[in-house]
Amino acid sequence: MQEYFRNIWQGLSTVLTGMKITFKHLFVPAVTIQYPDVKVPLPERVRNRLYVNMDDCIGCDQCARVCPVNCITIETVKSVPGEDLGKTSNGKKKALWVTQFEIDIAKCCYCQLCVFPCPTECIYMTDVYEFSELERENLNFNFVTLSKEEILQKKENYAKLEAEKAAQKAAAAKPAVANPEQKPTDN
Amino acid sequence: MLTEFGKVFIFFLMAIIFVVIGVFVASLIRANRPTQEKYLIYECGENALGSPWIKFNIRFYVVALIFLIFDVEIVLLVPWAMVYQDYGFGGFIIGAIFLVLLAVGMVYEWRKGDLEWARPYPILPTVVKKRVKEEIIENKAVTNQEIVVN
Amino acid sequence: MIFEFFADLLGSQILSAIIIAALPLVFIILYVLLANWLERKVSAHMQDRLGPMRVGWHGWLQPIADMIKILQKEDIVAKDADRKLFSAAPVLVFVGCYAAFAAIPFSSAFVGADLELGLLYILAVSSIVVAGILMAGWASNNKYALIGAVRSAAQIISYEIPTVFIILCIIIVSGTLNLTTLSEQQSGTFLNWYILGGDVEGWKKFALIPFMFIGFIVMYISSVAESNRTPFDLPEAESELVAGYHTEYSGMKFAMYLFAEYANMFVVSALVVAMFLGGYQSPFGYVGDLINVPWLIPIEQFFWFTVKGLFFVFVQMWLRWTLPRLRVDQLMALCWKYLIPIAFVNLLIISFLMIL
Amino acid sequence: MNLYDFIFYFFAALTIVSAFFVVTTKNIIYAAFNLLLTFFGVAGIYVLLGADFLAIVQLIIYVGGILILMLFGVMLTNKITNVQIKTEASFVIPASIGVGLFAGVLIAILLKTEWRNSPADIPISTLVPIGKLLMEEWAFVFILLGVLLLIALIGAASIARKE
Amino acid sequence: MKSTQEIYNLLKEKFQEKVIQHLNTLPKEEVIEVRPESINEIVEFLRDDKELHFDNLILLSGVDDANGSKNKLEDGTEEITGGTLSVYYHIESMDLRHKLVLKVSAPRENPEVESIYDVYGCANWHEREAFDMLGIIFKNHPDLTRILMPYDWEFGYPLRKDYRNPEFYQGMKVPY
Amino acid sequence: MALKTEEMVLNMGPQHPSTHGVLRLEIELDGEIIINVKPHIGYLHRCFEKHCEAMTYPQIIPYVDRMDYLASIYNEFGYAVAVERLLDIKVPERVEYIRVIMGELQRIASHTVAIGTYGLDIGAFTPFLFLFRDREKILSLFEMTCGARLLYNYIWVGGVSHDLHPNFLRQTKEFINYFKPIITEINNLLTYNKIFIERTANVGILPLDAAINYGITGPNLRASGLKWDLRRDDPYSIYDRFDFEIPVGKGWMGTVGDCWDRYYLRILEMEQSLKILEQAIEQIPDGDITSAIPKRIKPPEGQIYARVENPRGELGYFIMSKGGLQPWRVKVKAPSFVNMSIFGDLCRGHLIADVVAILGSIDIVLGEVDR
Amino acid sequence: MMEVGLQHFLVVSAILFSLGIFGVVTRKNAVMVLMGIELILNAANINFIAFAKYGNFGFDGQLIALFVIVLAAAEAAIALAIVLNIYKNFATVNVDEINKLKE
Amino acid sequence: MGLLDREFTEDNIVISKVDDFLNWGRLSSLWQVGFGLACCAIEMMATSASHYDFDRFGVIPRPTPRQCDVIIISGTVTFKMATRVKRLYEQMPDPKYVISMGSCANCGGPYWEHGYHVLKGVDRVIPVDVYVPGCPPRPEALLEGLMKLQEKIRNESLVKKAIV
Ligand code: SF4
Ligand code: SF4
Ligand code: SF4
Repeated sequence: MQEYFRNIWQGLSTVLTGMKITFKHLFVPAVTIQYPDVKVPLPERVRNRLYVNMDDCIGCDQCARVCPVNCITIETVKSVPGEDLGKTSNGKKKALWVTQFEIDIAKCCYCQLCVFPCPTECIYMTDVYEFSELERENLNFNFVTLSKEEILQKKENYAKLEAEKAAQKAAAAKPAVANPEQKPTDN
Repeated sequence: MLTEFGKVFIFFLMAIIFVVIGVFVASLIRANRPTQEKYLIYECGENALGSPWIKFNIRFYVVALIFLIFDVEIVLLVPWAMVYQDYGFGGFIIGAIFLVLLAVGMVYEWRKGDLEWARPYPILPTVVKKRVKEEIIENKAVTNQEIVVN
Repeated sequence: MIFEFFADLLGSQILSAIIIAALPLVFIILYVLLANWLERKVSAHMQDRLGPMRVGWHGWLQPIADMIKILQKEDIVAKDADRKLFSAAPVLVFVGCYAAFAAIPFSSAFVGADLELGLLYILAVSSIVVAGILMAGWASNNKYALIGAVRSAAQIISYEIPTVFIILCIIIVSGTLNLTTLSEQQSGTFLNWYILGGDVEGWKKFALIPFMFIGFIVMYISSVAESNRTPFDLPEAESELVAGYHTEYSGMKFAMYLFAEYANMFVVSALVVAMFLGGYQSPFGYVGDLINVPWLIPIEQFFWFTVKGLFFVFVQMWLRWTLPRLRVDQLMALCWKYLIPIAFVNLLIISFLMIL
Repeated sequence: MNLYDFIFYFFAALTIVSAFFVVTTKNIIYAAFNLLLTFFGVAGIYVLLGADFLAIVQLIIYVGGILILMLFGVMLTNKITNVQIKTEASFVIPASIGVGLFAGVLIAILLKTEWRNSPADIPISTLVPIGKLLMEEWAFVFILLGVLLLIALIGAASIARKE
Repeated sequence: MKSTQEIYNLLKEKFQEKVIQHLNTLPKEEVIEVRPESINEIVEFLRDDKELHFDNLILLSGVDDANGSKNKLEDGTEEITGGTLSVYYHIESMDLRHKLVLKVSAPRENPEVESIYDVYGCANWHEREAFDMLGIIFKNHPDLTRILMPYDWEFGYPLRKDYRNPEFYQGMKVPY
Repeated sequence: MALKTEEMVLNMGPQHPSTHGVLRLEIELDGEIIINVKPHIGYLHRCFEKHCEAMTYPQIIPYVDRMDYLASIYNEFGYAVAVERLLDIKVPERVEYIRVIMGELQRIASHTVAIGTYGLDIGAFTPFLFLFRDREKILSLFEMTCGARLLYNYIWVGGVSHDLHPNFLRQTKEFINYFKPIITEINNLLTYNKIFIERTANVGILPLDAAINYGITGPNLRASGLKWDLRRDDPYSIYDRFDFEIPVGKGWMGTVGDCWDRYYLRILEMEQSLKILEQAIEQIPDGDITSAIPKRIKPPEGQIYARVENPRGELGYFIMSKGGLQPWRVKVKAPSFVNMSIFGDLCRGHLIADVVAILGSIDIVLGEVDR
Repeated sequence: MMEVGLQHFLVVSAILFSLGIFGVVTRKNAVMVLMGIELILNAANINFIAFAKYGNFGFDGQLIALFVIVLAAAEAAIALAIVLNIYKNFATVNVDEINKLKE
Repeated sequence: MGLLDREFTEDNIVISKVDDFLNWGRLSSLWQVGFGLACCAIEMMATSASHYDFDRFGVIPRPTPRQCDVIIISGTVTFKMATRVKRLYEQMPDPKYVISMGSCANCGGPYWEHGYHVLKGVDRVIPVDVYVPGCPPRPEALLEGLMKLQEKIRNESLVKKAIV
């Protein structure tokens, strides 16, 4: 019997306690961030869309190799002697034309692993997160600054150089040196 | 002269008309793109396992039964409640006898456990091949003390 | 009375009755839209959120947008479902809820049908809802729906008993079943409300207060249970039975359940208000009386009734967003082992008090 | 035809048609839901006869109680799992002939008889007179009904519970 | 607290040739290798012995040793024949605080290991997983079905080193 | 015995509001009583172990994150501990402290989700949102440190990727002070609510011997009454330096090892985590965080099993190396997987509604169950 | 058509009564038989009330109808309980089969 | 045949007004299937929680797909799950929309290469309307994706686009 009334009492009192709390919260200002109108400043280390500063990229392929997802595709062509590719901002000399630099953002897992090994710090994560798309193809970002013709031309240039070299080598009857830079793309 | 129940009748008609109109208007607008899977019974994305039309726990039946009897008694009590005060103590006694009879039935059901819903009878998980003898290990010793509920 | 007014105006009682019957419909629609919005806002603010914000000022257009969307939604009747009953069930459920509005006195001038047996009538039509719910569950041919429906039926009928006991208490004290009369008896200030013993004279009034209060609590709990709201919303408990008996319903038919649910919330609140809290009476007296403008009084009464009704609707929302839900056996135990005995004893005591 | 008649015919038709479906339909659930309509129609007829309390009692007890009980009963007792819940009927033809004859005779007698056809005045509230009757002339029956219901409750529950 | 060596000696004494060897040359973890068909007895002994009292199976992991002969197929993938699949059992005693690693190896073509689901409750799912991933068959297991992969996955055991992806599964393309 | 009702098989999931993700439960019912529950898992099997065999050691870390996505830091922590043991690396003091701070923050964050969703399962919506609101604060701490909200790739083998943000310690302290009253509020709102107690006490009782036999770990084991916490019993990192208590279930509202105990234990654990955090913040030294990060991770041939106390229990990594850049085999002892395996037994004889209560109380993360 | 009077109600009642009998006679399912019985009782009630109104018998007719309803409820409760019990024992609610099974 | 299934060949002011009206209704009341798959689901929950509050846009989770308008595929779709996802999508009443949230749902994400049990992109089984990149996408990103979807709905029309 005592149990019976205690149950009733406990039931009522705990319900009232709960109601008191929720009622109090009715007047606590909401914590909601009204997103499209208000945007909270993101901390500086925030990891969102990748960006590659192609001016600085030396095409060393480090980032692609370290990426666990393999979503970076880099293809480079050696420059022919006499071409000036400029320097990176930290003073390294560029020696390769980057003819393909694609990051399939749709695959990327935003792990930031590719950022650390880059010798020129040209690949980095930005705070852009609003880039949803209606088509998936649009999520494959291409960072190459060269135009299509230029790429073709660079390739031709290099092929010519190769041919010349090969001819020279054949002439010198030396064993051909494998091109270390020509990495097969893996997807 | 429209009686009050006539108005009620119109209320009923009104409600039916509202639903019918609502569904009808919607049928003018709504899309209708049938596919095969759409017309399967929803079961969390799985194929339905067996038919749902099964027989139910007898508790439901007993509840309905007790309810019915109570309902009837209450219906009989309504006229009593309207007039008993005119009959003084005697009126009260008649109703009280009736109520007590009701209470007797209630207590009987309670005692017999018909008011209990299907209660869980948990079967505790056990060790598959139990060790022969269970030792109390120091580490497992737990003191039992009440916590204070604030 | 509005009925006579329209009858005189139009010269036809039937037309007048139709208008009278249509007015609550308008009221329901407006109220459902408001309650829907309110529910979302109240829940949001209780949870430190904002709730709908993007359509209209603080999202007040949200329920309207919902309605427009629901109008466009496809209406799916599963292949294995029972077509006829599946379509009939929302009608029954809505009719059951709506018919109850007929007896609710919104103000002294506006009662749909001034039934002598108003209180019992509301109970009677709510049993149609039970049949409708069972029908919905059955016709859906879906396990969740069926279990939800059967549970719901068992729950509603169980909780009807304490409700009726408390109604009996009120009958004994007031001597009427007519909701309008009931409201009239509680006129004057809030001291005359039945929760404070009503207009009974002398010491009896004070003796009645605690029991009326208990009656009020029991009545409110069971009416919340009858409208299937948390903490008693197991028939549609999301976490186990998906959406209960309306799992398979989509589009407009689902909207009917939505309407019915909100309408039901108001009906039970109105019932509680009419029985215990003075019905449409103002707690303090009327401005109309003060400045001697008699036609203002019914409007004020309507205002008070709506405010009180909405307050209890709000309390239902408040409860919903505060409490966890009960399990089915506990729900039944609460009804049969707590509410019914309490209501029963309450009835005995009150009936005894009244003949003294 | 005035309104009263019209409503009467409406309810009469509702009652009879749905009752007809109750006894003829194969599907027991349909029968149950048709029964709902029958009860409803009968309640309407009660109202027309000025018995508003009884009409409401009809709704409360028949629709809210007995019908639900029957639905639960149906759900409990039928092997619904595999077969459609159909119930067969037997002796349909002899039964319909017999019942038809019976009904014909009954109705003929009814129509032939000169009934005293003057409606009594029914007060607005039927509840108080009924209550008065209950407390005066039928008080004993009232208590007896209490006992009966108690027995029904105990009996039904224990039968249902029995092994 | 007992070291693996001590336990090994105990076991060797009790189970004789059912215990194969004590591998303690590799760094980090010492392993006792036992016969696959008697693992359940040994584990049960380890659990019920008062001195040892290994009451908790931490982990049961199947490993593809890939120590058979490898032959290249035309499409560049490898196929392995012969060699063994192993199962590692990490068990510990929660009150005596010692751990032990057991190992059984079974031939790749017919990898049958005795089930220990009745000794440790959690072994049930672990064994199902090992079956699912590596195709190790646990004898006497009550319900040895796929657990992670779909029940109708019929393209082999994905964690084997020579697993090849199918082209389609139920009409859905599997490779990227 | 009442009328025998036919058995019905009810399906819960994979899309179901309360299965905490993509779990499918096949529930055999007798009326409303459960005869048997058969969990079907694997709807989120993401081939973690296969990926490990194809990745180098640092590349695995992002995948490790994605296992138990509610406690990513702890997954990394465990992995880092395992690989470090394999390589015999000693990490700098500061790194250890950072890891502990992060780990305990993560534990709180994870428990808030567990408690919140448990409230949701029982039907209380509001505590869930309150707790998510506070979890957001923890996430912003993480975001400030490493830039990600959920999957961090923060703890590396031999170190951590970034040093703490200068404001981090101050904000963490603020958070601790902020969070303490919240726990009381949640207790008043949910924990001591009569309905909640009725729903959870004496439900899903897990006796201690069965718990040990089934290898249950973490709060679930402790709720059954065994004081077993790897932070104490098999110390890793620097947990032996802190002073904290290990709460065990005492059957406060019902029987030892029921749902309420499991739930309440998480609340107590959050309090203890706050205590550890306070101490760690006091003690954290300055220093370098990158010195021990190896350039190339190529462990010798061998195998290791290392384990940590994840918010859900014992998270262990069995790493087998054959001397390459990639591990030969990585097998994870996922606490949720093990805890899940007793679920079917736990449910027997309960009502349908209790399935939800029990499932919520053992707090699984499907990403970890299926890996 | 003549004005609706007592006869109309009696005719409705008679038809309902016949239908009830038809149901009771033809149906095999015990629950259906019960439904038939309910129809019969309803028909009787209509009579009672109709006579109460047109026969000037006062309210006794209504009161008796009330009693009939009450008894019908009790009857339904008991009958369904028996049906359930039979079902438990014979696993059928078919009246004929039960007859057969009893032997 | 409902209005929505009809296609008008010519544009006029009435149709475009009706269009706007209906589109407005649809876009401001997108009810979502209460359904999460993996890590992204946690961010989805965070989006509906107090800080970001999906409800502001009228998005509320409904337990059954029968009453939903948008399904947010939040996380890795495995082969075992793919058929279920498809069925869930199918069981939603038209008009319905799909948001693919996170790398995994977009194209298999980090599991695209070795994931023998991961469906490489949910668009292989159901038509996706908006791809939200991220792993997991920030709640804001999901909101932005939702707004993009709303934009898309706003531009829907009953007028049959002339084939240019
Ligand atoms: S962030 Fe990670 S997944 Fe994305 S490109 Fe960089 S390394 Fe690859
Ligand atoms: S690591 Fe940096 S420099 Fe090298 S390829 Fe990548 S982006 Fe270019
Ligand atoms: S996209 Fe990333 S966060 Fe989302 S489910 Fe896939 S792995 Fe998890």
